Amino acid sequence: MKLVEAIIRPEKLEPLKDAFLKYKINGLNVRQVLGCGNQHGWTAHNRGTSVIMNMIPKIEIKIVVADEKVEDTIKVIMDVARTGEIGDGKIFVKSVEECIRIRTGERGDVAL
Amino acid sequence: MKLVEAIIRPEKLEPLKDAFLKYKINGLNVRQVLGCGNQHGWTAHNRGTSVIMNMIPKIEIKIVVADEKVEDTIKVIMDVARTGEIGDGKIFVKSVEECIRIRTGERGDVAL
Amino acid sequence: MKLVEAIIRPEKLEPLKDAFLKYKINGLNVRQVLGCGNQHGWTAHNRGTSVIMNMIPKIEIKIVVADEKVEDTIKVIMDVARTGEIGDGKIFVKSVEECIRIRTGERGDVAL
Amino acid sequence: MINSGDVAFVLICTMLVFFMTPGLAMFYGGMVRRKNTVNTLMSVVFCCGLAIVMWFAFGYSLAFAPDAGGFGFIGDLSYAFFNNTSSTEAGFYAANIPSALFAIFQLVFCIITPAIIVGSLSGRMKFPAIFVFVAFWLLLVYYPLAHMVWGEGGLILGLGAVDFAGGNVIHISSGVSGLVACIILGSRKGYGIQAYHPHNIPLFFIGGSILWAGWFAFNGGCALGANGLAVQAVTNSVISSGAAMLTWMLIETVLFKKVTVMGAVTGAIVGLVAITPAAGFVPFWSALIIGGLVSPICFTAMTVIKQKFGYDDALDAFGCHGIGGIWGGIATGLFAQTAINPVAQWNGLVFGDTQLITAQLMAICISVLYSGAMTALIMFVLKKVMKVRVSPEEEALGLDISEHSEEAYPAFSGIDQ
Amino acid sequence: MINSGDVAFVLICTMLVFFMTPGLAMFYGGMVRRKNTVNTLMSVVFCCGLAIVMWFAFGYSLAFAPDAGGFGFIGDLSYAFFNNTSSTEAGFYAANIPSALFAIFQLVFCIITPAIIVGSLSGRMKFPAIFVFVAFWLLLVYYPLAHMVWGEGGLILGLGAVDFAGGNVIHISSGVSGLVACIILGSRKGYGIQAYHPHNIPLFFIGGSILWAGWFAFNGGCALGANGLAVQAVTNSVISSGAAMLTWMLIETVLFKKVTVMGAVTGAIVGLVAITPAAGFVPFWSALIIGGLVSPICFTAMTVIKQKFGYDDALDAFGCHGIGGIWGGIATGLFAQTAINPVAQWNGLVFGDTQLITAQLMAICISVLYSGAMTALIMFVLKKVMKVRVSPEEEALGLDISEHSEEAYPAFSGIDQ
Amino acid sequence: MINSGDVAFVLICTMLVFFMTPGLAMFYGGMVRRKNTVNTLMSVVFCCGLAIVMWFAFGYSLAFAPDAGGFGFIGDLSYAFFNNTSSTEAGFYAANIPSALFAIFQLVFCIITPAIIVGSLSGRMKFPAIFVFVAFWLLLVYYPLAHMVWGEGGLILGLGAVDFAGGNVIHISSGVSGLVACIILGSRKGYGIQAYHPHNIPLFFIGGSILWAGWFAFNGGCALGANGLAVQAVTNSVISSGAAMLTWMLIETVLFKKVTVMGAVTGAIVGLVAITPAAGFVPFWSALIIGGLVSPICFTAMTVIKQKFGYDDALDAFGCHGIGGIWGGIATGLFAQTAINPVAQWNGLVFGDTQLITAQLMAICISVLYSGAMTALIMFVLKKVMKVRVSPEEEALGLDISEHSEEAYPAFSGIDQ
Ligand SMILES: Nc1ncnc2c1ncn2[C@@H]1O[C@H](COP(=O)(O)OP(=O)(O)O)[C@@H](O)[C@H]1O
Ligand SMILES: Nc1ncnc2c1ncn2[C@@H]1O[C@H](COP(=O)(O)OP(=O)(O)O)[C@@H](O)[C@H]1O
Ligand SMILES: Nc1ncnc2c1ncn2[C@@H]1O[C@H](COP(=O)(O)OP(=O)(O)O)[C@@H](O)[C@H]1O
Repeated sequence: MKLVEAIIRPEKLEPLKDAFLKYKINGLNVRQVLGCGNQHGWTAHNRGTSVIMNMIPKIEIKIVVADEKVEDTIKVIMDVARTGEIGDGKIFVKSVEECIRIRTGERGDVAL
Repeated sequence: MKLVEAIIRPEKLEPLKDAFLKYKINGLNVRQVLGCGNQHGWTAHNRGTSVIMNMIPKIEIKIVVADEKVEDTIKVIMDVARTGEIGDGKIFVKSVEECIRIRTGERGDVAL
Repeated sequence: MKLVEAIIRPEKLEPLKDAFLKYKINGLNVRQVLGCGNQHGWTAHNRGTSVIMNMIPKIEIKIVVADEKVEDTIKVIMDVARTGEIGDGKIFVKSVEECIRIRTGERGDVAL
Repeated sequence: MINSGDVAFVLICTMLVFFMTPGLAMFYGGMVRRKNTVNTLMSVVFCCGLAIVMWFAFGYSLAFAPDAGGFGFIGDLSYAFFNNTSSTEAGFYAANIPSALFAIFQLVFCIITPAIIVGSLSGRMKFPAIFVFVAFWLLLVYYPLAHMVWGEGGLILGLGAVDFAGGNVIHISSGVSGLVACIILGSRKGYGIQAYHPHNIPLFFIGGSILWAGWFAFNGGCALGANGLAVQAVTNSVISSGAAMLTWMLIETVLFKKVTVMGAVTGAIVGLVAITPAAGFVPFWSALIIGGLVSPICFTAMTVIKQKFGYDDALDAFGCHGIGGIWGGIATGLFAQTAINPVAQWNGLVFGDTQLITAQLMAICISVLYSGAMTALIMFVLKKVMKVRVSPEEEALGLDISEHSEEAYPAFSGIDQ
Repeated sequence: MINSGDVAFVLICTMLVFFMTPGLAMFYGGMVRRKNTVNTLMSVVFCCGLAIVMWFAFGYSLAFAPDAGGFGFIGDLSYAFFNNTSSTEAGFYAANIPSALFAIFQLVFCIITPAIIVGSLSGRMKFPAIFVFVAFWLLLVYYPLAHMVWGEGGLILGLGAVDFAGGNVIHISSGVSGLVACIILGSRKGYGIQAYHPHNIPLFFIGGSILWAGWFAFNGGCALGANGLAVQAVTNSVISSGAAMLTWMLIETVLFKKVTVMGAVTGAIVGLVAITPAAGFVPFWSALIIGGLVSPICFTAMTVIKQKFGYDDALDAFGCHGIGGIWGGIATGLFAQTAINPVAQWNGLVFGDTQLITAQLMAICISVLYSGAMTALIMFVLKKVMKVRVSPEEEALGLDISEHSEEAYPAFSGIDQ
Repeated sequence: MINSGDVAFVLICTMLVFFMTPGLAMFYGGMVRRKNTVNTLMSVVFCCGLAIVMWFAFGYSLAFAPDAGGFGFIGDLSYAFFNNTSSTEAGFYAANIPSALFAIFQLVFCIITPAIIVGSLSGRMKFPAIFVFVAFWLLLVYYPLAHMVWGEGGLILGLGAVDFAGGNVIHISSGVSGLVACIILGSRKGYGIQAYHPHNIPLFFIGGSILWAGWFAFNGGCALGANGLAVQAVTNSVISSGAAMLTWMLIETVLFKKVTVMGAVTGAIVGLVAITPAAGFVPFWSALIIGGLVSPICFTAMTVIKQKFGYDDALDAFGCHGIGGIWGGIATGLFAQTAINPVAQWNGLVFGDTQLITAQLMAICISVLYSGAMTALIMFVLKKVMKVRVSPEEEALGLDISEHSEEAYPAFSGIDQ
């Protein structure tokens, strides 16, 4: 089992959810994070003072999938979340040792 | 060392904290996430229009424990957080390579 | 590649960001979490009733770095975030199998 | 004679006092956990709808129409649907404003009273039960009490007791009812063990501010004209609220070395509660005393007494309004001066007369007993006929979703769905 | 004769009604997604600045100066820059208040009207386009319409139709304009498939409360004096809003078994919309009917009709104000009584006269057609000369950043930067 | 002669102006970082309690009682505890309202003035120090200045300078005191390097709206009656605020191609500041100029000047109130007309008289110097006797927890504990 963790632009969540639906990837969870990388934020104007928002709101998605679905999942994310501009985000893949469905106690890939 | 990461119903956090206290599991951190899985949310009524909240607020708990305590921790979570209804959530176990207590610089299991 | 995950005091984020800038660690993301450990919160007064805030707001930082930069990163965090008082937080190191830059599709260390 | 200055004043006061009920909703709403926010707003604000329609249909008549039967207990139905109520001619209660204006001015008081009670019941009562409770409470407690205290031929009026802007009818009745109802309803899950953190202090603050400013219209408007009495009432209210805020801050400083917004604003509010019955009867200097003392009194009630008896008066409707109102009623008996307002037949105790304080104590007792007993009755019957309390699961989940399928901040996370 | 009571009343009403426009901004702002909050606040509140300056420079004159040309369509420029407008002497429209007071009282109505339209256009229109739209809308729709309905020698006034506080000029015109503009603008991305969750119900609630309380000043103030008519108007407004809130709650209970804050407050608001044209003409009992029926009418419009035709009236400016205003105009034709207000030349239909209802229907038709046609014209020209709609990327990103580079809650996460 | 219209007007204005202080707390509270929210609310709102009690005890007397010693500097104690102040009889300052009403109307001005200063000190001053600072500031700056400008036999009054609603006493004094105090206090940590993002724009917006609407009562009420002067003042205030909002938006458009809510609302507020001293003296058309120019003036102060000198006027109390108030005082000297208000002994400069502008400049200088010097004195003494500034750790942690042990949104995360 792998955890696919993607940091994406907030406005890409909606299309991504739709894409996942099509590809039958249906378990995921998301949260808001602030991120910085190459993208240095946009300029806000605060009563005349220009200030840079240098941590930018991003969405972090976590999807745990069976090993064989990892590349598909990555592909879906790449297709939808890419704009080609700095700030598109990253995908990180980590290994997950065990998954348990609380409702039933099932373990392993069936629990996803 | 393992990271036990559980996605649970928000209303289960309070009883879970009490249970952990009893079992002397005292280091943890939590945050709010939105999740979707088999549970498709509840219906809200918005000036007459029914809309489905299809991402549901959940709580994500992270607990890093020594290897031998993993099963106990899972058990506590299963006992408290299970309602038997769809939406109870998942537990994921991942391996952690190192843990450092910032205050003292201690490493390994003693730092937990 | 490793993920360095640090739980720190909220007021330490600003100095830490500055420190990272100096050390040219420039990709990271942060979020707010509530944590408990040895520190049991501070006392709030609520219309005369003293209540303990026993989950305390903390900031969780995630930085994915190449293997050889892990110790440097830890050092920077330790230097900046330590106050010596209970509640300074923890650093967890986990292994990351793959990293992909969404914008370009690059993989591995270059994508960081 | 109807005159435009008085009409302007009472009309505007009506608007400002009306605004207090949503203000109370915010005040309460900010203090509850996030998951009960919508339920709290709703439980307060629906009173606007219900109390208006009931008042128009029969409530006003039961409270202010000529006495039915001569017991001084309830009015007859001659004013139902605002019959014999005119927007151009004066009525029995005030010669200088039209009777319809008197009717809607009294209405805004009737709206906020049951809304106060809701604070005691927060976080565990089913919304339909609250709805039915308020309907019957208005019918069985508010209208009779208003008639007894203010109505033509009313019982308590006959005692010689005075109540300028509703200490008995509004604050004591709602506070005591809140206490009784919350005991019968039972505590929230985990009460006494857990901390209930407020979720939004600025929202609480906005509500508290609306209450504070609106209260000047509340007390001032009860002069039913833009006259010296109104000035007296507003001035007293200003002084009392300021003094009470300072003493609350003093208590917090002494006990905790820190002052809180929640404390300071609560102080101002109890200062206003206390001055309510007294505002148009007492001299300025006494407002300083009334306000200065109400904070320690209410603080004690909300900490020591509540803890000791273990009832779960969630947002302190009893601690603020019940206790503060009783102190205000007593203070009126201490400091009232017939020279300020000849409606008071005797001076207060500090000026040597004992009749007024006796009458005040009797009026308070009647109010406490009557509203307490009737509330108990309503709650017991309600428990028999409908589900009054949410299930433990619903309580844990939060009443916003369980009772209203509506969250307070659905898209606040910035995550669109 | 100018008298201080009337001046006091109208001045204070001016202040309270002015407060309604920011209130509307909050009402709307709470209902949108977090990423469009600032844009929504801004789109409403800039109307204060623009409408004030335009009104002072020429708007007041075009609306209320003596008829230019005698067609009853627009005023001349004799009141431009408040010429011939005095803070001490009465003018043509009211003998009891100074003409400058009349001018600013009318101004606050002129401010809120375009602000209402913005609710239909939420979440997709470029801010500069909104700015230009409002400027031309005031010029081409509001001033002429105000002149026709209220101005000296106005066309619609000549029909014998009545409109107490702006059913035609304010609610129908803004609602219909919102509908037409939102159709021409096109729907938000994903409309019909996606749910648009509000981001802050307490903010919506604060705004709704300000509207509710302010509306009493809105309708009452239109009596232009602290007199019986003002009392009549306020009393009717109270009753209608209460009744409408209850029936909206009833609908929700029947359909969903749950009531929501958003529903209950919306109910109160449409109750106020409906009573607006009628407030100073109808008897109290009819307010119960007017308010009681407006909720099912508007509810149907906002669900069945909107869904059927598929237009994206985002925050229901048409559903609330357009439909509610039309119902109010008709209801005035049904229930008005000359005995209450002799400005109405005939009684309403339920009292046997047919002339008034005919005049009302004609007035409504003129308002609908005129404002609809002019809005379409403005929008079409605007589309030719400037970018009216944001790009899909900007829409997805949110208009706060794309149009204003300003977030609503930049540091709310508690993470300092 | 006391008349109900004037009493109604001034009483209601008192209530609305009182509401401005909590409004200011929200305005400021929304602009600070989340971790300083409670501290900001508290630092503003405690002024209500403290200023009320001090005013009642001796402040009113020092400001408005007959001159003590004949220097025109301070009043005597004959009005202490509202002695010789009646709720039914008129006093020296107004023949048409009771003296107690005059006293509480003046009080609400005295409440908001120190609260404005707090904006300059945000985020780094210990709360006990703020408390003591405000107490002494009222005693040493406000009461004397009010006496000099408005009091019977006051010094500045004697110069022939005019100040309709408090340009000198309120805005200049608070703005300059803010500047001086913030320089002595020192900048916030990281000032100049770091961005301080506001945490809640809607809260800022709610506060700004309350200020805007309340300001009409602020300026209008200073006519002390519902008369032509009140109408003049309110009309001017409306025009000036609208114009200033538009020019601020223009500046932002030119410089950044985007307009912000924070900018637009700030524009309206400085427009109100500028018109404050002028409102009852100048013709309508000049309000357009006064408001239109104040935005570029204050904008420059808040960007160029502040940056150049590097002082940390956190929420721009000096930039808005100090600078805006000075411009308003000068503008009064330019545009005042004796025909509008005979209290002005000469016309303004644009009408050819030079005496008024000279007097205005002198009055401004005295206000600036006096309040600046006294504030410096208070701050220096304070620094000697108590801890004035929080430690760097406390500053980083946030003053909500360090000073009040109270968070603004403890349970907002939805995570119950
Ligand atoms: N090394 C990293 N560790 C953790 N998160 C990162 C890292 N690098 C980037 N991110 C996250 O990815 C987001 C996008 O990265 P950025 O460098 O701005 O864009 P791009 O990858 O397109 O160059 C950042 O805002 C941050 O949240
Ligand atoms: N594959 C997954 N990856 C990440 N999170 C998941 C996954 N599947 C489920 N979740 C999380 O668990 C929650 C509960 O899952 P759900 O399928 O609704 O319930 P159940 O496990 O009882 O069938 C979801 O809301 C989501 O947050
Ligand atoms: N075992 C653990 N798993 C996950 N998070 C932990 C764990 N132990 C501590 N933490 C996090 O670290 C924070 C600081 O820990 P604490 O024990 O209070 O301080 P210290 O490490 O200085 O003794 C906690 O608030 C919590 O968020």
